[in-house]
Amino acid sequence: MAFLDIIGVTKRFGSVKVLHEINIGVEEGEFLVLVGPSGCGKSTLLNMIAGLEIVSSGEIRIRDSRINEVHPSQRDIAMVFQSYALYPNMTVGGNMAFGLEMHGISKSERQALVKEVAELLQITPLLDRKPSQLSGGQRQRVAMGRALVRDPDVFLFDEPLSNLDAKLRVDMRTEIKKLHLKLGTTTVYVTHDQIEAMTLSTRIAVMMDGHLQQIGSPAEIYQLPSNLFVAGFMGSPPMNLIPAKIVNGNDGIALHVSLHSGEMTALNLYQPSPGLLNQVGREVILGLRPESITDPDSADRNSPANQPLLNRIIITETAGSDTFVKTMLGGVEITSRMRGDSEVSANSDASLVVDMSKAVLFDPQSEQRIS
Amino acid sequence: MFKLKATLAAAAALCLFSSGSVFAEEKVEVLHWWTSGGEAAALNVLKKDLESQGVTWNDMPVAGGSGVQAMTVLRARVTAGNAPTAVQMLGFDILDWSGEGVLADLNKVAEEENWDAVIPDAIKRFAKPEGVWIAAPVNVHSTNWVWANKAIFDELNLKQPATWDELITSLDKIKAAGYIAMAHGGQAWQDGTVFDSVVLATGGPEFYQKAMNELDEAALGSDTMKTVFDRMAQLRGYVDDNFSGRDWNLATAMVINKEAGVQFMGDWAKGEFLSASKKPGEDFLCFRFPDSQGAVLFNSDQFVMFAVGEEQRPAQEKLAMSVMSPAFQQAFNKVKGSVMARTDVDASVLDACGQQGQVDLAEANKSNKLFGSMAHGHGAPSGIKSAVFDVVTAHFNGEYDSAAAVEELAAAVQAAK
Amino acid sequence: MSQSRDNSLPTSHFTRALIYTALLIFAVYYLLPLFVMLTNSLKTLDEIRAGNMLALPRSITIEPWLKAWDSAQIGVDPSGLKPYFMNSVLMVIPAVLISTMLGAINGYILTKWNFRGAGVMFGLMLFSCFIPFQIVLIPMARVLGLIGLAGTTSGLVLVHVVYGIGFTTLFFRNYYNAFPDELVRAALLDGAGFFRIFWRILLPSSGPIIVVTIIWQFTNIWNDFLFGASFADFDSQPITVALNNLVSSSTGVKEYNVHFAGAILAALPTLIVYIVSGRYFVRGLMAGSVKG
Amino acid sequence: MISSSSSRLLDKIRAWLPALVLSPSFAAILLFVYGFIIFTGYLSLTDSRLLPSFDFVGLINYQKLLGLRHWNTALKNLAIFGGLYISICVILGLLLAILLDQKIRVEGILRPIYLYPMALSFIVTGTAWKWFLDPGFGLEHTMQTWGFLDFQFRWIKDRNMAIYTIVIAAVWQSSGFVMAMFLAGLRGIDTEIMKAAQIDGAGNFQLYRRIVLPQLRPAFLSAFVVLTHLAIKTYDLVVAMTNGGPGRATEVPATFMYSYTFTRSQMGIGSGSAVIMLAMIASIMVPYLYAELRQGGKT
Repeated sequence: MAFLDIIGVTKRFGSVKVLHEINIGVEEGEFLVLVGPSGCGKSTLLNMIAGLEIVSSGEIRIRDSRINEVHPSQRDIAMVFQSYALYPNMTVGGNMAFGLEMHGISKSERQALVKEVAELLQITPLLDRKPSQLSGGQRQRVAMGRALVRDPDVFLFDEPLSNLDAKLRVDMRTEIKKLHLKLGTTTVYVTHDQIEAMTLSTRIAVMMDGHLQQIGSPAEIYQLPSNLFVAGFMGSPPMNLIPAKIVNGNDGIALHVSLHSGEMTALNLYQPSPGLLNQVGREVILGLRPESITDPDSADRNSPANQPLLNRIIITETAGSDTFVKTMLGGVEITSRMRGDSEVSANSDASLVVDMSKAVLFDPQSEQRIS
Repeated sequence: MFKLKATLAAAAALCLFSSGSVFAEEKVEVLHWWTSGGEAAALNVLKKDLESQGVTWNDMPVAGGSGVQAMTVLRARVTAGNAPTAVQMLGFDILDWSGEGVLADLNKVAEEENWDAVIPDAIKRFAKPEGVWIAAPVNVHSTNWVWANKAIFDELNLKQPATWDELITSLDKIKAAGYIAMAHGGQAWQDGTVFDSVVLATGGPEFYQKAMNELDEAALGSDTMKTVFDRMAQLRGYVDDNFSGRDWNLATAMVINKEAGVQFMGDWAKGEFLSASKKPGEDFLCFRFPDSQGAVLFNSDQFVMFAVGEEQRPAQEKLAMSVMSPAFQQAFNKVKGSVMARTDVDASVLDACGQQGQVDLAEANKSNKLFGSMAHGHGAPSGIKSAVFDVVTAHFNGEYDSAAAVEELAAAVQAAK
Repeated sequence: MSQSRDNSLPTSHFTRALIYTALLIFAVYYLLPLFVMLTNSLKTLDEIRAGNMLALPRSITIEPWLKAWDSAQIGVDPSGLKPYFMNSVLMVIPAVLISTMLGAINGYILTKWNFRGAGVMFGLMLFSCFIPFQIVLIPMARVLGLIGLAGTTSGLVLVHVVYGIGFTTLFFRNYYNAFPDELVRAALLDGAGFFRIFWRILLPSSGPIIVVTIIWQFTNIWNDFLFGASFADFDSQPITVALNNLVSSSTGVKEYNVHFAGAILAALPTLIVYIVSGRYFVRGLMAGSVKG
Repeated sequence: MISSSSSRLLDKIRAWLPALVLSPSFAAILLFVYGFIIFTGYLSLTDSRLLPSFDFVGLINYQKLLGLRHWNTALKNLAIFGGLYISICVILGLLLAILLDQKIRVEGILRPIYLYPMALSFIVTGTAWKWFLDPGFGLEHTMQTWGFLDFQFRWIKDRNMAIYTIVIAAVWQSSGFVMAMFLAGLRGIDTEIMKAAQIDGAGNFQLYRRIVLPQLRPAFLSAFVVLTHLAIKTYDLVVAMTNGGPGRATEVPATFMYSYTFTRSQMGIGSGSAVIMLAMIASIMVPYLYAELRQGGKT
C-alpha cells in the first residue's frame, strides 16, 4: 500500500479503451512524472486522480481509502493546469483565495495563507492585479500559488511549463524542484517533455497508447528501458537501436554488427545472461546510448567492457559541450556523443569506443528488453 | 427605480384592496378599434354615461386593418377563456361568432327597450340572428356615396351627376380641366367599396342582392357582371398613377385640396372634410352614387356581447342599454359621420349630409333596398369577401380583362364558400 | 477599438477619399427614414398635407411630441403613450433578465456539463428560434388561460421568455464554447459546485455576451406587437400596441406628425440601448456569437 | 451506513443537476414550440375555420392551398425576396464591414448609424419607407421639385417591382446588423496572417478573397441563419409598406398565413400554409444545425 494507489484503472469512452489496467503506487513525498507522447492517456489518468474524469473500472486510493466516488473538491488535491486556468474576473489574490473560501476558511486566515504563499513565490506585488495584466511566467507562478495555498495531500501538474518560452521553462523547472524539496508534498506531474521528466522526478512512469510502459527511477528508465518505445522516447538524443545477431565470439558470445563499409564486426557481450548463451544465431536489437559510443578520449575509463571500433564518420554536429557524430552501424544511422573539442571530421574514418557494459538487448518481435 | 418601486407597491395595495372588497365592482371591458380623435371622443360619451351609472369602463383598443388586428386579439382572448365584455364587430364576423356559442343573450333588455321596433331588419339580421339579440348596433355607415369638390364643380359648371353616363361626362370634363378626376386609394377594400357601388348602379338593387348577398352563381357570371367590370376598367382611367396603396384619407385630402374632383367612399370620409374645416354644400358636395339613388349599402358597427359571469351581467346590460340610448346614438353619429342605427331618433342634430343619410336609410329600409355592403363584411362571410377582393383588385390593377374577371369571380366565390 | 491591431490596407489618399465617400453615402441611406420621421414630426399637419416630406420644417413645433406623449387619443382616453410606456418597462425588464439568465445557464450546461442527449436538446432549442410566431397565438392563448396568466404582464413575460430562450441559449453556448474547460475544472478542484462555478467564474466573465443578448432580447421584446396585442389586457398593453392604436386607426384623421413623434418616442429606449452599447455589441459578437 | 447512502443520493443529484436545471427550459420549448407545431399540424387536417375544430378532413386543406393562385405568388415572392434580401445584406454588410475596418476615424459615429434600424419597430418605419417611396410626395416628387423632371421612381406602385421596394427597406433594417457580425469577424482575424499574405504578394482583392473571406466562415453562417430567420418571418414590413399590394403582388407566406388563419376564418388552410412554411424552414435550418452540433461534439 502506497500513499496514492492506482489499481487496475481503466478508462473507456464508449467502446474505445483509452487506458488499460494502469497500476501505479506513489509513495508519500514522491515526485512522480507521467510522461509519454500526446494522446497516450497521461492527462486522462491525471484527471481521474483529480476526479475530473470518471474511472471506468479499477480503483484510486489515497491513504488507503477509495476515492473513486469522492468529489474532486473533497480529495484534498490541488492542480496546476497547462493554461493555468486563472479566473479572469478575479485578482491574483482572489484566485489564490477562492479555493480556501470554498472550503469555508475564514477571511483573515485566507489572507494570511495567501500572503505566505505569495512571499514564497515572490508574487506579493502582483496580488491586486488581474490575470490579463500578467506575463506568462507570472501567471505560471500564480497558478502554482493557487495550488500551494491549499496545502493539499497531492499536487497535480498538467504540463504546467509547456506554454512558457525555453529559458523560462528551465528556470521554472528548477523552481518547482526546489519547492518540492522544501515542501515534500506528494506530486504527480504530467509532461510530454522527457527532459522535464528526468530532471524533476523521483520516479517516472512512461506511457503509450493507454498502456503503462515502464515505471522506475530516472536512472532505471535511462539505463534499462524496458522496451524499444521507452528506449526511443527517453533521452536526447535517444538511444541508438542497432540490428545485430548473436554469434559465438572469441570470448564468450558476441554480437555481429555491420559497419559502414559493410564489413561485419563482433562486439562482445558483457556478462550476458545465462539464457542467451544457447541462443546463437538469434536476431536482436542492440540498444546503446550515444555516450556509450564515443571517441577514445571521452570513454569511461572505469568501464570493464570498452571495445574499439573503426568506422566512417558521415557528419558531425557541434553543440558546444558535446559533438554529435553520425555513423552507420548495423545498417542504421546512429549517433555518438563525443567531447566538444574532439577532432573528427566528416568522410573520414575514426576510431570509436563502445561501452558494452551499458548495452541493452531487445527482441525485435516483442520489442521487449531481453534481460 | 424609486418610481418603479412605488408603482409596484401601489399595484400590490390595489390587489389587496380589490380582493378585500365584498361587492363585485361593476365593470365592462370593451375591445374596439376606434382609436382616432373623433371616434374615440364619441366613444368617450358612452364611457361617461356608464361611469355615471357606476360602471367602470376598461378600455381595450386594438387598431389596425379595419378591425383585423382586433379580431385576431379577440380569438386569442376567447381561446384563453378571457373574453372581453363587449367587442366592436362588423357584419358576418358577428354571425361567425354567433355559431360558436360564446355570446350573451340580450333578449330581456331588448324586449324591455323594444329594440325590435326601431332597428331596421337588414341590421337585425346581424344583431339578432336566430331570434336572439346578441349585439347592440351603434351606427349605420352607408358606402354608396360620392364626395365632390364644390369649387371644381362650380368652376366647370358641373351639376351633381344622376346617372352613370352623366358621371362619365363629368369625370371627363374634370380630367380635361387638368384635375385628377377620381381620387382613389389602391387598397383591396377601397377597390371593393367602389365595386359595390358600381354593381348596385349597374345591375340595380335586385341584382346587387342576388350577386353580393345571395352569391347567386348566375348573377355572378352574368353579362351584367361583365358590364360592371368594364365600368371598373373605365373608372381605372380616371385615377392618377399614384393611386396604389394610398390610404383612403389621403385620397380624401386630394378632393379637399382641389387636386381631385370626386371620391367614391363611405360616409366616414365626411369627418376628413369637417376636420379640415370644410362645410357640406359650401366646400364639398355629398350625393349618392349615380344610378343608386334610393338604395343604401350599409355596414353597421355593433357591440357584440360575450358571455360573461353572472356578476358581470348587470354591467353588460347597462352597456347594451347605453349603446342603444338615443342620446348616445345622436352624440356618437354626429362625430362619426354615420347615421343612427335606430330609425326613431331625431336626426336634426346631424349635418346636411347626415340628415340625408338618415332619411335615405329609413326609405331604403321601407322599400327593402337596404343591403349589406360586400366590401365591408355585410354582404358575405369574410372568406368570400376576401376572395371577391382578390378578383376585383387583380382586375382593377390590370391582371386580367373583364371577361376573365367574371369567370374568376364566380370560381373564387365558389371556392371560398 | 484597440490601436495595436490593424487590418487596414495600405492605401492612397485617393482610395481613402473613395472609402469615406462610400461610407457617407451609406450613412445617408441609413439615416433617411429617421430623417423623414424626425422632420415630419416637427411640422404642423397643414405643412405636411401641403407638400414636400423631405423638406425641412418651415417652422418647428414640438406640439406633436407633447401630444403623442400625453394627450393623443389612444383609445377612449386621451392619455398619450405615457401610461403604456410603463407597461412595456414592467414587461421588458423581467422578460429580458429571465431569458438572459436562462440562456446563460443553459449555455453553461450545454458547453461545460455535456451529458448524453444535450446536443439533441440544443438542436431542438435552436430550431425553436425559427418558428413563425403567428402559429402559436391560439394554442398559447389557451395555455395562458389554463394557467391563469391570460391578460397579465406575467403572461407576456412568460411568452417572451419561452420564445427568447432559443436565441439566448445559442448566444451563450457559442460564447462559453470558447471559454476554457480548464477553468471549470480548476474551480471544481477548488471546491466550487455547479452553481458556484456559474455565478463566480463564468457569469462575471460574460460581460460582452450579456450585452449582446440583452440588446437582442430588449429590442425584440420591446418591439413586439403580436404577442402584446394578443395576450395583454386593457391594463397591460405594451407601448407598441398603443403606438399601433395611435397610427393605424382606420377611419379618422391621420395626424402624421403625431404618429412620427410617437414612433420615435416608442423607439427611444431601443435606440438609446443601441447607441450607448453599440461598441460593446461588436465586441460581444466578436467574443463568440459569430463563431460557428 | 445511512450517511454513506445519503451521500450517494447527493452524488446522484449532483450528477443529474445539469440536466435538472436545463429541463425546465427544455420542457417549455417542447410544449410551447413542438407541442404547438404538432397542434398546428393537426389543425391543418381539420375543418377549423373561425376557431380550432377537431373534425378530421384529411388533406383537403392542402389541396385547396396548392390550388390558390396567390399562395404560389407568396412562395414566388418569398423566393425573390429571400434570395435578394439575404444576398444583398451579406454583400452590403461585408462591404461596409471591410470599409469600416480601414481605420476609419469616425467609426464610432458611423457604426451606430448603420446599426440603429435594427432597433426600430416596423410598424412605423414601414410607414416612413412607404412615404419615401411614394411617387406622389416622396423621392420622385422631391427630385422633380429639385428640377430633375424626368426622374422616375415608382416601383412601389408597380405590380412587378413592388416586391423589390420591400427588399430595399428590409435590407435597410438588417444590413447594419450583418455589418456588425462581419466587423466582429474581421476584428477576430490574426493580423499576422494578413501581413504574411501581403508579404507573399497578395493584392488587396486577392488578400480579401483568398485569406480574409475564408476565415469569416463562421460569421457568414451566423449571418445566414439570422437573415433566413428574418426573411421567413417578414410580416410587419409587408403589412406596413404595401399590405400585400398592389393587388396581391407582394403577398408573402407570413402574410398569407396570417390572413387565412385570422382574417378569412380559414384556419385549416392557414395551418396548412404554416406547416409548409415550417417544412421550408426546417429544410434550410436542419443541415446548419447538424453541422453546428457535430462541431459542438468535437470540442
